[in-house]
Amino acid sequence: QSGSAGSSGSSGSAGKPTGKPIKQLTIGLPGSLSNLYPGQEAGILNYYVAALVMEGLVYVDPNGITRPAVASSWTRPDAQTYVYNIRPDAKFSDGSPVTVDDVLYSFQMARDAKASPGIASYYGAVKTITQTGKNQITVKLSTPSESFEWVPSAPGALFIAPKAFWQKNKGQIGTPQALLEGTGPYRVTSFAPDSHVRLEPTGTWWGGKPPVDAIQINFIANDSARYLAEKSGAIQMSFNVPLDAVQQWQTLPGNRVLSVPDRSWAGLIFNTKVAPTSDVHVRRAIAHCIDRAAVVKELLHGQGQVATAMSTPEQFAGVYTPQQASAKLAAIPQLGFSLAQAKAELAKSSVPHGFSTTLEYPNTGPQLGTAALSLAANLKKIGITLQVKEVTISQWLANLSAPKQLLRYMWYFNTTPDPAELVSYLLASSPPNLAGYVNKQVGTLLGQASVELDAAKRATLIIEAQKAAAADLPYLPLWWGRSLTSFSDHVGVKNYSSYIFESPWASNLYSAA
Amino acid sequence: MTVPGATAGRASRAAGLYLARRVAGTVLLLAVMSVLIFSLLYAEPGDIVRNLLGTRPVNPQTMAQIRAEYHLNEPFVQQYWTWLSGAFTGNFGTSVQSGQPVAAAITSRLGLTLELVVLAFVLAVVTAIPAGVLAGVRHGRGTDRAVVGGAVLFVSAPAFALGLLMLYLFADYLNWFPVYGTGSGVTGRFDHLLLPAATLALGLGGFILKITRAAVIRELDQDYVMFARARGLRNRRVLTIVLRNASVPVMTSLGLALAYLVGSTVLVEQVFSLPGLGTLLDNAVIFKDVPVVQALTLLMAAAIALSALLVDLAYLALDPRIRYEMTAR
Amino acid sequence: MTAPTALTVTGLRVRAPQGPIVGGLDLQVQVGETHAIVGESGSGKSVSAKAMAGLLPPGLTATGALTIGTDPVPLDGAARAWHQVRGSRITLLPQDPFTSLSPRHRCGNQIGEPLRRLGRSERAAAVLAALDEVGLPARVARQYPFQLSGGMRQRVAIAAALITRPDVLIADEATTALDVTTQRDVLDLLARLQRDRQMGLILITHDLGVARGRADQVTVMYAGRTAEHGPAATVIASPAHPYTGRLLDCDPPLDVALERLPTIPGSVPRLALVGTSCTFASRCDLVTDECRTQVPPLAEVGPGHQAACLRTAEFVRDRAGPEHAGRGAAGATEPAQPAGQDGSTALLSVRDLTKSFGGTVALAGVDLDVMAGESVAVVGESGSGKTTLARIIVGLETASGGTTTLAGSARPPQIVFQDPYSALNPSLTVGTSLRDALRAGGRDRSDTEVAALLDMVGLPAAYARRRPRALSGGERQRVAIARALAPRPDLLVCDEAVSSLDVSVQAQILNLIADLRARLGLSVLFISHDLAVVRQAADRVYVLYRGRFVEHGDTSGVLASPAHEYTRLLMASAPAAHGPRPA
Amino acid sequence: MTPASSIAELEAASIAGAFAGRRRRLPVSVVLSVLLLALVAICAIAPGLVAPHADRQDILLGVTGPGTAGHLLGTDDLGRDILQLTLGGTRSAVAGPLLIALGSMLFGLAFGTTAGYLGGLLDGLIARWADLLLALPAVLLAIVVAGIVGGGYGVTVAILIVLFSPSDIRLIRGAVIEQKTQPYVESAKVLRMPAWRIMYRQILPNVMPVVIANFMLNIAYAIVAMSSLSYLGLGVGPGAPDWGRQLSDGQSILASNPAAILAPGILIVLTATAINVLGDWLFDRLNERVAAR
Ligand SMILES: Nc1ncnc2c1ncn2[C@@H]1O[C@H](COP(=O)(O)OP(=O)(O)OP(=O)(O)O)[C@@H](O)[C@H]1O
Ligand SMILES: Nc1ncnc2c1ncn2[C@@H]1O[C@H](COP(=O)(O)OP(=O)(O)OP(=O)(O)O)[C@@H](O)[C@H]1O
Ligand SMILES: [Mg+2]
Ligand SMILES: [Mg+2]
Repeated sequence: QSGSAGSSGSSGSAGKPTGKPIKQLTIGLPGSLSNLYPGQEAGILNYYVAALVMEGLVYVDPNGITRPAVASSWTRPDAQTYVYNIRPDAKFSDGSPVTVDDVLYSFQMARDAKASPGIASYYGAVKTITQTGKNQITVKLSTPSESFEWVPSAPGALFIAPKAFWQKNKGQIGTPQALLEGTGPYRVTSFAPDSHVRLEPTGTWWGGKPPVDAIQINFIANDSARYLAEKSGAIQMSFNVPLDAVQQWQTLPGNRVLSVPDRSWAGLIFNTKVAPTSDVHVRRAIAHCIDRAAVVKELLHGQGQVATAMSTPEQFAGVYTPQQASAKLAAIPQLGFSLAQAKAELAKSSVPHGFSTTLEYPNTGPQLGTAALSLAANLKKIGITLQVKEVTISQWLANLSAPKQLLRYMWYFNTTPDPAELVSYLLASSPPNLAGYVNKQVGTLLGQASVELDAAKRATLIIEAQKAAAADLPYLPLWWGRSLTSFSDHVGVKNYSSYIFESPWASNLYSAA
Repeated sequence: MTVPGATAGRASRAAGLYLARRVAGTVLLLAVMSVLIFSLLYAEPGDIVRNLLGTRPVNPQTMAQIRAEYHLNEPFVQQYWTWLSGAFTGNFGTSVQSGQPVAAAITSRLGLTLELVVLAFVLAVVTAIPAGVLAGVRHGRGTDRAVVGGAVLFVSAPAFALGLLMLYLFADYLNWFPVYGTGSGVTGRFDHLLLPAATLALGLGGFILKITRAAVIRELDQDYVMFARARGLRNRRVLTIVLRNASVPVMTSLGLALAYLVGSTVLVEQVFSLPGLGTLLDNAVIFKDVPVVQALTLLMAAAIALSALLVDLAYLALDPRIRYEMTAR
Repeated sequence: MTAPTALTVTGLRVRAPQGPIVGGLDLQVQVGETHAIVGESGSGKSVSAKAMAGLLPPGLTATGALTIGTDPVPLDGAARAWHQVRGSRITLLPQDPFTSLSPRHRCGNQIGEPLRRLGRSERAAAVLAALDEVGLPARVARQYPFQLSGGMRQRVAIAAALITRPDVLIADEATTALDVTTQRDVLDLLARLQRDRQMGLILITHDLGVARGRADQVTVMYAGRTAEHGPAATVIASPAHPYTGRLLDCDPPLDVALERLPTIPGSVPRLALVGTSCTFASRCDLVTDECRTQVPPLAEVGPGHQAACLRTAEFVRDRAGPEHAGRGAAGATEPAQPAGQDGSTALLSVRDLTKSFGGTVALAGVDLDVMAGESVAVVGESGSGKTTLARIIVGLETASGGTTTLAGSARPPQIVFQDPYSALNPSLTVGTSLRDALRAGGRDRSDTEVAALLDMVGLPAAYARRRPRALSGGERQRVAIARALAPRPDLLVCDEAVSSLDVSVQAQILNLIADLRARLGLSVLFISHDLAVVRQAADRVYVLYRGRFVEHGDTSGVLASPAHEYTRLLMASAPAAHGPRPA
Repeated sequence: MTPASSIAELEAASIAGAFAGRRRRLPVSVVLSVLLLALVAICAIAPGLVAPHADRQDILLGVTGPGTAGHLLGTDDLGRDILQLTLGGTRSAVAGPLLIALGSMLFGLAFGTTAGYLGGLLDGLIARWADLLLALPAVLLAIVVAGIVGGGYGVTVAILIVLFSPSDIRLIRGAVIEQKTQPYVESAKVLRMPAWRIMYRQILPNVMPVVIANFMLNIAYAIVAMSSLSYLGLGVGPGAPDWGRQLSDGQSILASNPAAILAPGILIVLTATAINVLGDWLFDRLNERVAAR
């Protein structure tokens, strides 16, 4: 399994760099954006666009390492304190310099649930944010939180804009009436919701001039149309190539599809509070019924990795390489595909003759649906009737936090490089987690991890916590996903990795021939 | 049998009364619909807060703040009232998903959908009515069968399937049209909208054609046609007389056309990735974006009601009997 | 006749895919002459007329030779050829003024339509002249057909038909849909125009009275063939074909009430099923084997008088004999007054009945009595309120004012309507319809009761299994009467119950009603616009005019010496097959 | 009035067989439609017979193109045989539309008949209600409602019944009003038959031809509407064999197996066309019959 950046199954590779800038890059985006500000609409694609225009104090480099952005440097004097120095040469796209006031106000806006409903909850642990020097800001937390490191970044939850701009366009940021304003390499020159965004370089970015002169991002909701557009050469790059169409895209001449782990996790949530899934044998029986390797190979067309845990291998950046992380995570006990064992487990359970239940999946994740159907086909053989139901994303989300069902899907995109991001969400018992699972030992390990400053020790604690929980099987990890991006052979890309689109990624592109 | 010669004043008063009644009916219809949609959205699972936050862990304070922002903790009647009083002052609220004022979100997409629908309508009318007349005149012969066969086929094909076929055939295989986008400038726009409009027009044209043909056949069977021919009128003159009489049922079908177009445009905009009202509605429904869904359905229903009204007015112009009956009342 | 020929047709045959419809029609119309084609429904009159104008519906084909003036016109000619002929040489005026004009065009435009070549003002002038010619005011040009009465519409149609100045006009039952008085006006108009323009007029009618009063020549058609042809007066005074004779006999006289009307048993066959035989063979008293094996040729029986009958001689002899000559005298006796009519017990009494529909007053206060066992008629022109009165009496309409009282013990009255085709439920068998009626009347609904009802109206019990579709108009009307009799009513209201039947069938039904009255002591309220029918069917008559009774009394008395002007007008308008020909 | 009793014509009707005048050969299109619909009916009634393995999946097989051994039309991404899946999908593709047409017909019969016959306030209410529903964009509303409620086969069918019913109500109401003034109905009234008997025994059989023809056309429209909603993910649940579902699922594997989308697509169009052809023909025939009497 390749965990690192790289292309997979591509039919060709980009030509040699020409050294010239790319005049115009037209990109096809699936689905559509109705607002460009991730604080309002927090979709993964919104982040991709915003990453070119706005920045936080820090950013995540292609290797997953946190680096200074609008901040020139930052320190963490203790577990509950972060200190940032603002870069003196940082300028907004209109040429005005970034002031501490702007940053503080941007923080304030990010924490405001009305202005930024999509991201405000990241600031739950923050006690104060104050100016502590001419160009210095200090954040104090109420509890130690390792994961705060990524919060003041653009892929996280801070988008720095001029204070005047915030005040002028309160609640409207990101709409066509109030396009984004930031310190990034590009500014938005036009935006029509559901149609397109056009970006042009600002010339004021501290990182220099980016290699692409104009970026036109078109929203092409229909996958067939997007495919035909790529085929006709109307677009040169395309995000999120649909998994089941990957072969089709790969065989397009003059085109290549690059695949990279996207730090997403798909898994099943067992309701441990309600019978019969409160019975571990039932959970184990179900786990034995899914052939995860086959699902990844056939249903995901190999574009994924069988998940052995909740942390994705890419989130141990700086401690382990993804390969090392995969190996460590593989040590967590797993239940293999075996209908015989499944039958045996079920026989030991309170419902030896099976039962019936439903599993909902969001209409935006068809691969979840096919995997569920495959699971259902196997469950049927041991006497469990699983009805697979497709629901709208909003209904799925609603049912996710209001559990009635025995079995639910979780489909989570980690936004930070923190290995504990999903683990603490799913395993911490306060507030109650989605499985209703309580385990003291797991709680203790997670508690230690949250105050551990040493990254390596922390990583070990997080893996230990998952090991401890694995025996009880409150969640069944299915796969770690990959995202596929299609590039014309005239567009080259450097440093291609899991994190690339969360930084000002256009600076990694080059013109190829 | 003689009908009183209606004076102009009486006629216009009757027409005014009629219009007032129709408008009142339409307003009532819209009110009922808004309550219906609002209560549906209210009652169904799916939570705006959740939609905004995605799968991330929810912080209770944030949740409460957002709920308050969108008046979600108020009782149904109050929520509806908030919406209604806003709507009366022309404020349809802001989209939950985009934060954009609903009016702006709609107006920015209205143009495209309007162009698409109008183009489709024109295409359908200019092809289907002559074809329907031709089939009616050639009733029972080869031409008739071929034309009707085509119409039935188009009526039977779901718009999205037709759209996909068109996309692969004309945009990809033959490379005559662009595969996506909205184009700029008049010709660019036309180039981009022709394929989706044609998709819509085929299905719609099928309906119009069938009705035109039936109307023409029925009229051709009337005594007055025989009498006109008996007086030596040429076929073309006879046909113009027939067409005037056949126009009433055809008008009815055109009135229903908008309802058809509004429904199908949702599908066709999806297939051709057009950022029109259909796409907006589909997204808003999925996202449970109440203000947008409300405003859009009402807008579309109002448009349809308006077209029904126009059709009724057209009846008055086309059918003297209805005109006199109305003023006689 | 030395006048030039306007139209000649010889050997006209029309075929449908299923077989022949018209089997050889010969016709010669002189300039300035009126030629009537008479025949019962389905005899092929309309089809022949359409064939002569090149207007046959698709599927029908015509053969034969047609000459208009001196120019031969190919009957199966192309559409283009006909365009030279239609309008300018020959025009067909259809029957129903309610459908023959386009409902959504102004009358002026419709009339002027063939004059497209003329300028606007010239055309307008021509239209006004045409309207004036048919006696309509100029404003009609700006009106729509629905704003006009039936008579006015037919005048508009005539104006439209004649604006191209055709040499020959075929009027296919052009007055049948109109009221008697209007009918006379329109016929007068046609006669005047024909005289003025010296055109040939072919008058198609099923009414021998019209033929007698209006035509110079008459052709009697039967089942698609010519039965008899000759000068109108001759044919009607001394018919040479048994069918013509029987048809004349069936037509009820206006001056006397016959005890029993003569009828022709059986019904008209389809030409396709007749084969080589006389079409009338199945219904003829004089039929011989010879009649059944050959098609009788048209043979000269007098000057310009031909008949297609092998037995003409016998027929003419019989008719001249004493047996037939007594027809008028024998019938002159008034029908015996049925029992129970002593003038004391009013079964139904209507007092000061009024009815208005919105603004229109249909009934403006009428008083009417029907004694037990009596037959009372209400006559009046179209729109006078006859139907409204009938509907109120049977409870289909509620009166605006006044009372209708039924004698204490009487069962609710029942009604028989005009159109036999819609009178019966087309999806139920006759038996089922009758059973439903018996059940509704609270009576035993056994098969024997149904059979008894059918028997009462002279139909075999086997008809119970038939659907209305398989019955003739006369038979349907019989079933309708049987159904009305199911709850044993004391009063039967007949709203124009015989008006849409052919004379021969009409006679059968009138006889049936008379029989039922005698057998059941039934009272009948007879609504009609046909005075001759009233003469036969009613003891007393009320004359309704604009919602009021203007006259009433014994039928014989009222008709012999009408007191009211309107009654006199009605009498004068009635086209009579018998009696003196109007000037 | 003309003496309408064309006895000869009637005789022809009884002697030479009913509709002798119209005994044409069946149009080829109608014959083909009937044959196709018969096949569709077999597939719908006995899916187990024609497609016993419609839901057998073999994910290890993956998508294969047409002509693979044992899979004439190839497989979909779950390794299901497209031919079997398509045949097996017939039932849900036609059962829903059938239910919709039937449901809206029943609505029409219940409300249209009473409204038309009884008239008055009830008629006013029902007619306005039908007008109200008719003024709504049906497909759009179905999308909104099904989208909000969450789709599902039953829900979609129910919504479409409600949205289809006003046109049936109006049609039947109109036909009943037309029949109501017919002498045979008035005779029944004069005979003092109860209203329900008049409505359902006397009038109904005579409006049935129009109703049945309209029922056919409704099925065709419903097939198209259902598949459109399925395309938006609002129809039948995932995994179940269904043409509309196959169309939306099959789009993504178009390149690897075009049959996955072509087979159900063609069947939808063909079935709807066949029903339309049959419905149109029936409509003409029944109208002719009505005109002929
Ligand atoms: N288009 C047609 N196809 C087949 N048969 C037809 C057609 N038109 C008329 N007929 C038949 O031709 C015969 C003569 O019809 P026609 O209309 O000429 O009768 P008519 O004498 O005018 O009767 P009426 O007095 O009722 O008008 C009838 O039996 C009729 O059924
Ligand atoms: N349902 C109705 N609504 C409005 N006006 C009506 C209605 N029925 C009859 N009338 C009007 O009432 C008057 C009398 O009509 P009615 O039918 O009683 O006449 P009639 O003597 O039977 O005529 P006809 O000989 O033509 O049958 C007419 O002016 C008619 O237009
Ligand atoms: Mg005729
Ligand atoms: Mg009347």
